[in-house]
Amino acid sequence: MTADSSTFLTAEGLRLETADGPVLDGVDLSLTRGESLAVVGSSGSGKTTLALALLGHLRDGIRHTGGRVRVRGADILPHAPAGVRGSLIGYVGQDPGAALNPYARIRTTLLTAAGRLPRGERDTTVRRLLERVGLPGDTAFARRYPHQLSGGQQQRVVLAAALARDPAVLILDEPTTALDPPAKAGVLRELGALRERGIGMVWISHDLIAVGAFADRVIVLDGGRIAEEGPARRVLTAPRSAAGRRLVAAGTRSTARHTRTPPASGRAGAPTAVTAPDTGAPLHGANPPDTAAGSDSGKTDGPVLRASGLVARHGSTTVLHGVDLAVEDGECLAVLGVSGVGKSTLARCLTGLHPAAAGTVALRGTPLAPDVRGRDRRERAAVGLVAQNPAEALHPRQDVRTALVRPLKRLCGITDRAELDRRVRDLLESVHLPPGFAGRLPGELSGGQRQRVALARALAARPSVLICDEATSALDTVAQEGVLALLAELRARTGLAVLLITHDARVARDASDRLLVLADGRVAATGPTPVLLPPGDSPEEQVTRLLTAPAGAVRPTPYDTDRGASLV
Amino acid sequence: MTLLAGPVGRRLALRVATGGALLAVLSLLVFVGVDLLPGDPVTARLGPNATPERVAELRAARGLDEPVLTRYAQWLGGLLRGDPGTSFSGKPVSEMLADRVGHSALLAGLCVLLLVPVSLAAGLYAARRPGKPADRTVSTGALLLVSVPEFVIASGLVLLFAVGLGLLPAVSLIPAGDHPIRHPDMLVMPVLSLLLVASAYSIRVIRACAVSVLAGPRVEFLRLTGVRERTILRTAVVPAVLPVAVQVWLVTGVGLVGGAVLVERVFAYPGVGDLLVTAVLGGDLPVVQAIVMILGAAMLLALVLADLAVVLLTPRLRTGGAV
Amino acid sequence: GGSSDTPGGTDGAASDATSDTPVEGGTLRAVFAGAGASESLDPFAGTSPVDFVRNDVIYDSLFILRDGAPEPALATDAEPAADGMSFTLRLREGVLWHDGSAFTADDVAHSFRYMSSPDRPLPSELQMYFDMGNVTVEDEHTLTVPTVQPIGDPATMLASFPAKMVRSGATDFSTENAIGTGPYRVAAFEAGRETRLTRFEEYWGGASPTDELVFSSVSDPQARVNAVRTGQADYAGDIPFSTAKAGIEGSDLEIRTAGDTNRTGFAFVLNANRAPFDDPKVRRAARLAVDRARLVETVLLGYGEPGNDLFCKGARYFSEARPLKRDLEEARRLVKEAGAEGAKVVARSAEYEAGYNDSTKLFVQQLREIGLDAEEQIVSLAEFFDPAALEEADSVTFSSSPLPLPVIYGRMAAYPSFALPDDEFGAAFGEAMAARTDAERRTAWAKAQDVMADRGNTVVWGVADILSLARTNVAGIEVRDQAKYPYLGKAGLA
Amino acid sequence: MSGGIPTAPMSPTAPTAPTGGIGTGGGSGTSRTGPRAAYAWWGLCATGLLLILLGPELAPHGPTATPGPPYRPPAAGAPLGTDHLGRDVLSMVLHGGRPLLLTGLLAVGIGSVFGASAGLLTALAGARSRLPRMLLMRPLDALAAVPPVLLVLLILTALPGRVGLITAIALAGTPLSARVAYAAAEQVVGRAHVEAAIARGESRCRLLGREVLPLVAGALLADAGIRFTGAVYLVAAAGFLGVGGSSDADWGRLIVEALPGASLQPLALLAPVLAVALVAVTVNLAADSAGHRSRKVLA
Ligand SMILES: Nc1ncnc2c1ncn2[C@@H]1O[C@H](COP(=O)(O)OP(=O)(O)OP(=O)(O)O)[C@@H](O)[C@H]1O
Ligand SMILES: Nc1ncnc2c1ncn2[C@@H]1O[C@H](COP(=O)(O)OP(=O)(O)OP(=O)(O)O)[C@@H](O)[C@H]1O
Ligand SMILES: [Mg+2]
Ligand SMILES: [Mg+2]
Repeated sequence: MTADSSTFLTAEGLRLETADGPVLDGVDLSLTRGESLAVVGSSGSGKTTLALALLGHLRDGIRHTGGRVRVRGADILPHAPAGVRGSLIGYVGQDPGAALNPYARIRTTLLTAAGRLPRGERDTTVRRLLERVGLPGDTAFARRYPHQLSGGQQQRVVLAAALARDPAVLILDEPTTALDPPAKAGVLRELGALRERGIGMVWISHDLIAVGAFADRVIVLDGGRIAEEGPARRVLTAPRSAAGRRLVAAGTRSTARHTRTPPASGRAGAPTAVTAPDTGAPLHGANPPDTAAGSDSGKTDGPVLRASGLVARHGSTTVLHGVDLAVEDGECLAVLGVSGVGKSTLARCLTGLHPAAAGTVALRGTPLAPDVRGRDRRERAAVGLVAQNPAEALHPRQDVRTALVRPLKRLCGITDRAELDRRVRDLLESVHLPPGFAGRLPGELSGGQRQRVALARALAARPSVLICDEATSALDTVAQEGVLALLAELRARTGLAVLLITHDARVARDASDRLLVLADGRVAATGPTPVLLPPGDSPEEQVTRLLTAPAGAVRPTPYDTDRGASLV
Repeated sequence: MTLLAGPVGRRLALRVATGGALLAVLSLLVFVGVDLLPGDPVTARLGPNATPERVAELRAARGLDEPVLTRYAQWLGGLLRGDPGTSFSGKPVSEMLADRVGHSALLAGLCVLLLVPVSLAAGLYAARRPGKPADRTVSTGALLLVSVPEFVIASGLVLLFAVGLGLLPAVSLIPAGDHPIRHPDMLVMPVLSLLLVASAYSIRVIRACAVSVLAGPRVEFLRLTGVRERTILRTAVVPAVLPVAVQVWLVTGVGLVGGAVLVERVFAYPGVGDLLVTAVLGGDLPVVQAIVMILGAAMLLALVLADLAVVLLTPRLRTGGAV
Repeated sequence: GGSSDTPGGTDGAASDATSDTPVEGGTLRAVFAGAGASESLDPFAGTSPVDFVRNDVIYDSLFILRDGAPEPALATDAEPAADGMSFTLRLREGVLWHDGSAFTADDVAHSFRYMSSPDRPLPSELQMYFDMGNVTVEDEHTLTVPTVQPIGDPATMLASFPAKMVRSGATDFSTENAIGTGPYRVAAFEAGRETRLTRFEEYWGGASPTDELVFSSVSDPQARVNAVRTGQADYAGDIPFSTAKAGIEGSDLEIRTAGDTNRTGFAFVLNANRAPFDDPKVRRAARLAVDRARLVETVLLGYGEPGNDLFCKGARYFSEARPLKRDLEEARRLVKEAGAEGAKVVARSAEYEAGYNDSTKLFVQQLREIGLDAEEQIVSLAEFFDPAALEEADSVTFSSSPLPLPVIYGRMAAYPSFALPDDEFGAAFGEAMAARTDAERRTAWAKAQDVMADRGNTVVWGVADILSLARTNVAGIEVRDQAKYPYLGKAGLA
Repeated sequence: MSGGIPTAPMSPTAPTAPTGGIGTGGGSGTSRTGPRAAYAWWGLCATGLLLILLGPELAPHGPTATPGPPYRPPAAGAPLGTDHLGRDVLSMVLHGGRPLLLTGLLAVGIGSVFGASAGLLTALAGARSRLPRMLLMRPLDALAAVPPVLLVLLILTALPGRVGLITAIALAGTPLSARVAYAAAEQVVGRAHVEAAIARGESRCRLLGREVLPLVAGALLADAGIRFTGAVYLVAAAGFLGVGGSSDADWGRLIVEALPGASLQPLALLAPVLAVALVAVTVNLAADSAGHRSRKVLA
């Protein structure tokens, strides 16, 4: 593929290898000015590696063994000349939480990205940039530090920083994963405007719908090779490669609804699990579950996890003002809310990582200590959390095996080496990772792989309730489908209750039994998913409507009342 | 944002309060501890010139045969009234310490003033090239400097600059009635000797912290977004290094106030370190007790400041965020 | 004229007293070891060289020592009563204080009371001999001083101990109130740093040549050397042997010695009150065992000579005897004879002066060679003179300048662990103290020192030079009582 | 790291041996010294260590023997000359290494372990619990407020000998170690993986040792490494003050004692100074390379 005169960015026969083999193999790519190119592919297919290579950067452990990357005809591998990054090519990384400088206020981060500015223009620049990504432009917000932002806010700040210098090309690595639908729509609008202004884009995304609306051309990566390339419309409707077909199929198919098993009293995972045939069940197989979820002690009526009147503060600002919720065995409750509303905080309150200022959390009716340190082993094991930020959630110096073994040892008391190895293998398999990954460090994993490791870790202790804070955001459609299927299976088989925090309307609609909408730190609405998000309509629009509806517009449904629980 | 009203203010108030309590504990420890030191102040003072009867007489006269707690109470009372007692030489301790503490603080202050930029520059310079010859040179150089004792360095400086080149005075003979600050030529070599020795620790710690920050994802990201290296150092690396570095600087600085004994000796600089050792050697307990209390209070203050600095310099702590 | 005209015994070192006489005017800057912040203008408080040197030129004594003999200063005469239990002190007339008032007997009575007051940190040792609180003033220039034991030669005692005269009523010795009768008055003083002194024109002994004396306290010997070397000072007292040995380049600098009558005697004092040194044989064995030549070569770097086990070489009535020859054979025999083979010997030392610890280490090795189980006990200065510990020690390292014999033997007698329990010695010592004529004193001291030489408990292995570094034009420096604290009242630049 | 994990052959990217982890570590600019260089380096260290430990056996003269006149320049019998007492400088240097190294390493090791644990524990407890702060850091503050010289004096009085010396040096170093550890850990403890470990109920030991320590090891090792030289001179100071504990031939003592005669016999000063410097550089660089693995990730 030869570049014509308008070609801005090219990769020719790019080959990058790790000690274990190639990550990218013979990748050719070119981008003309103002063009929008989407890169899709399953998790671990080399998208982030490619994006970094286009910036002239190789992660540690990755070697450049062939081909070249050029910007305006000049080689940028192995060393990018000064002035390429930032001003010519802007970058939005996959993991904003790990990228923002914790010592710099938002304002400083943006001004640093914007380069030299006259003193008088700085305030207006900061405000303009923040507003462009849908964040409040007031000074108070600009003076915040990254840790004072929610995941979605962080991501938008990173985006704002990339826009600051009006680069010729933007490289976006999953820029909207942490955004709620309205925010996402806003960002996409902003990006669309940029495109109008002739700014080229390389866009890495799992979100095929957004890709379809946005990209001129799509490249499908598979195992480090280009599986197919073509106009967006054609690739997304009639993919020719197997990889493309898989992705598109998973992305457009409405995930099979995994309704919860009837909440018959006394029904629980335990008998099912114990009596389950020892065959294909990778997770809760031969071993009788050794946590509260499986024991018969707690098999009483009522929700497995209930929170009432939760109040949570960050410093002096109150984020949650009295939240009530309940999840039942085998149920999946999706929590929706705009970015920054307090979903992560709620998750942390439930797990005891952020002790609530008021209110109680009860596990099967037994109140839990607000601080996780005050909970006993059973209680800790019973509530699992997949944190929002997979990069930070894994210890950078511990390999995957250690990450998985620890909860097994600590919370399940397994010490036998062979048994541990077997469980680790099973866990990896259940999240669709090859067993060989056990020896890897987090730095050697792709974003989606990290997220799956984090999920596997949370599942290791066989919790009764699993809280997933955006646990599928970094996953491609195929992997996402796999994970949701796994959760569904666990729910059905072991009675696992799932609290699914997500921005992905489709996931919320297809995977959950019930919805809970947070607004202004309170529960704005709750009810069965089919009621709140009836099938048919575009789920995105429905969620947007839900989130932007005035508080109280959505009433609790009979479903709640008939359970005798007043949830609002 | 008024810092003092927020979490920082609360922390500070608490810290100052515990600092005061610690000072009280320290005073007891110091008084009793120093009292238990071997040797008898009276015989140490009288040397071989005194007969045992005179020693006994003198002990009684100085109240040394009273129980230690009684003497502690008296001493503490005096201290609170601003009177740290009388030296065994007969001079009021306050008079003996008056200038010397300031002189030593001046030396230490100047040293820290230079230490901050020097150690930051050298530490960051080395950290940006980990494992490269430049890093090895800085590290090894710093290590060599720290492993040569300060009096050897000081003597070397004297040989070079005073005896050899005649550029600077060999000895800090500060005229009576003058403050050392009026004689900068006499401060150069003492400060330089202290700096050479003290900087190694800061350089090494700063380098170690900076290396890890520079290798982290945040710096990688900043680099990818085209932020200049200088800006990265300023906005991401230095702030991450500062909380640790401030500890080292403050503690080193206060340590130098009483710990620069040998440098003070070599230059005959009228500081408190020399006085401390002389007093320890001579068994002049009231002086030892007073100096240790002053240095202790200074150190506790420095530690409070260092703690405060960590809070102020770590946004997560400053804003009172979650753990 | 100076006392120490004898040329220094060591090659390459000039004598302190040069033939040049200082010229009128100028400033003489001298550095001495100081005591830091505890230095004081109180003439009875100071303990460091710079205190002694400074206070020597601000204040005067009643008598001074010259060649070991008392010489009248503020007093003209001290005449003992017939029973020796008091003496009459006659004062010089026409002496003025720095503030212009006249010096009288009241000043002396006050000075005596003040220096011996029990509240003082260092009450004067003179009260071991004189009843200083009960002085009677006979008239303006005459006093009667009672004594506590018969004293035949009060003038020597008054000259030997620091007994400076201060003004009647003086108790505060701040810069403004430090008023003496000496050749210099205080212009500025900062403890541990510097004293500036200006000439007192009405000095009774004739005004001094130099306009201004500047004394600086510098504890580190090498720093003192550096100060002179780089021109910050003209004279540095008490410099290390190693500096002298290495030599100092520069044509206008010279290393001086205080002369061989002003050397410091280095010794090990054996504890004659406990085994094994309670046996005269073992004491003698130790004296035979000590390798004087080696110690002089190593510890003194050759700046000095072997000692004959008697203190105060150079003092009046000192017995010149040949040092014992090293004889290990004989020493071992004596040890065996005394049944002290393998006896434990603890040699206590602290670096009270340079060379204490080194000499102790060598001594211990030498004692081991004659079959004693010797070991050094090196402690801190503060512990060194702890009486209980001293009584437990078998040997204590010690040194003395050539003090008058009554002083040194009086001191040793007062310290149980230093005293020699020997009747013959005790009797001779008492005689010497009470003797009223020179001849009597001479015989009594000879007797006492014979006992010491025969079965004494001091192993004075060497006498060490006292070195100073001076610009060649520094002149008029005198030694009065101790060479480490020279008298600079007549010094100046030639 | 990954030893004993069954690695399925189907794995497309099978993990390599632990060296792979090290090799890929080290940040963007870290040197990639090959294993050969590393072995050579460790070999050199080991040889040096052996030499120091065997020194007293190799020395031609005993530590108290005075075979020559003082300050003799190098000659056939004494290749480095003699010192102020006429002792053979070479022998003294050989004798002085072992006690010093053992005292120094032990004292620094104890002090750093203690200090670092205190600092890390406190950081881990965070703002939630004041207890560790009160029980660990505040007493250490009080300890820091006592000048090291006095501390050495006091402890050696109560506990004479080498044990006292080691205790004193360890205690003198602990407060700053604790603070450095605390300040470094303070930047790390908020990370999600530490929270996850807390939520799992990991023991404190494990939290400290596995979750936090590897991320702050660089600073801690730099701290401990430098502290070692401090220990050398604290030993010397103890000797200078006349309190026991140090042996005759500690390098620090040798240096202090050689200074006055440095112009007569510079080798008596230079030899121990060089020895200290060599050991200090080696110890520190060894600490660096030990910390190499862990310091690449902190932020
Ligand atoms: N440490 C903190 N200090 C102050 N404010 C904070 C802190 N952490 C979070 N916040 C604020 O609290 C609010 C809730 O944050 P939280 O992370 O719970 O949001 P979220 O609903 O998870 O958002 P997202 O969907 O973007 O992840 C946000 O407005 C955020 O800015
Ligand atoms: N530093 C590294 N060392 C070794 N292997 C690595 C390293 N970085 C990435 N890999 C591997 O290379 C492959 C591609 O990773 P990359 O991050 O490019 O994937 P990705 O397509 O961005 O996936 P995701 O959608 O999950 O983010 C993955 O299998 C990953 O495990
Ligand atoms: Mg990726
Ligand atoms: Mg969140």
